[in-house]
Amino acid sequence: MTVLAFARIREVIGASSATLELPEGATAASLWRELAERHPELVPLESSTRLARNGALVERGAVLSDGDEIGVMPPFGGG
Amino acid sequence: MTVLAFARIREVIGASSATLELPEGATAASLWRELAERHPELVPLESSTRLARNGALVERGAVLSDGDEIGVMPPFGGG
Amino acid sequence: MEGASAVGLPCDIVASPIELERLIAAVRTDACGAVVAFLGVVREFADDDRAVDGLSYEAYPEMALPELQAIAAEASQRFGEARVAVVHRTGALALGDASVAVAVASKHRAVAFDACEYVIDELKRRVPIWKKEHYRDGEASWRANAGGSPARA
Amino acid sequence: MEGASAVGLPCDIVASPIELERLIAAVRTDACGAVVAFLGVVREFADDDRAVDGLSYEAYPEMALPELQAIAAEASQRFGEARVAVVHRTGALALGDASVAVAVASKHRAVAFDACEYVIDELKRRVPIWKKEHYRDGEASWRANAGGSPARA
Repeated sequence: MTVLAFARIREVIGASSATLELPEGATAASLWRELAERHPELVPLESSTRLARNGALVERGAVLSDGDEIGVMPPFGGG
Repeated sequence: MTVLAFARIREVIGASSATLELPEGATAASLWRELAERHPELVPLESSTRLARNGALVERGAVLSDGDEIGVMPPFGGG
Repeated sequence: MEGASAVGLPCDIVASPIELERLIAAVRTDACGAVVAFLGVVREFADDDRAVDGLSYEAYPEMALPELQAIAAEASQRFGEARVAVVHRTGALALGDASVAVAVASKHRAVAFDACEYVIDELKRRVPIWKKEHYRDGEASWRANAGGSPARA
Repeated sequence: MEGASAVGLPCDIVASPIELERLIAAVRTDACGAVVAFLGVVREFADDDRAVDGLSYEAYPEMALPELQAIAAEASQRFGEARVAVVHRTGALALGDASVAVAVASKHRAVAFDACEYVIDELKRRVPIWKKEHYRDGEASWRANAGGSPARA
């Protein structure tokens, strides 16, 4: 699936998008754990980070599909 | 003294300003009575009309002076 | 925020068309993160749904202008510091013409919204300006604001 | 008021300078007696008083645009009928540049004020846009809105 990273999370990951292969049945929470393992700087950001699937917020328990586009979003700052 | 009339009151009086000679000690109330005697159409407007002396609202009991400029003002409609 | 007083900012009663952009430019400074503007416009139907052809406004300028300045000064301090400009037009106005414009700049938006709304609310209540509605059927009538006629002084 | 829906009204995320006058012109109709506009502007000092050199904004456009449209649609009905336009800019902004503009027209002013404030409040809370402050000392930091990070979904 495709991960889209924004703002500070984009800077930590070093890319605005990345492709992740996750096992069948992987949840949004597993995707976050996978990212945080690769980029330990993400760990303290967990509680303030929200995930979107295909443009809509998802809970951490949601099961992801192969073609999903997952947005990894720090707190908003528009306006 | 000078009477300045506005909006509907101006139309009733037929002039935007008029000079009135009132006796020594005349109040704002006497000025209004004098106007209403000349223009009976003003009578029903009394409760909604406010008077200003030299640009500041005055009570009906205020004693007027010869050089005063008295604004006779229906309810405001600006905006 | 520096320069929050109304000194030098547009606060006027004019006979010519109102240029909102000029008001907005006047209130802005580098200290301001928010600008709120209000424009009152001649609309095609009166509150009682009569079709409107135009409006005419008249003012008692010697009293209206100081009152407008007082309102602007109040608004510039009452909710936090704000820079306030306000212009009211008089004379004959056509459909779509602006009768009044208010522009407020402040560091934060809540102050600017509150100050802008305060100016237009108080203007309607306190400033000696009168409005005549001219209808398409040829009739006309003077229209008072709600709250424009409190118990007499 | 006719045409109160957001259809055809500007609702966008753009990379170029915002023209407020264009938004105001788009929302106005002869049915509208009131226009309220909001402009968010880059100011010279951050909330913590650090001197700001400029801001940069980035968005998740595929999510931000529908959310912006939803907010505009909500605002156009929630307080009474209103016509709403909103544009947010992304990219590098200098001091004094507008980052966001909202224009609302309605029959009466209270509706326009409420709808305009609703749009900017909800935008800050719900729309995936991020702001980085660049300071004069060369440092920079990402700044979140109050309420921009509620309990995660």
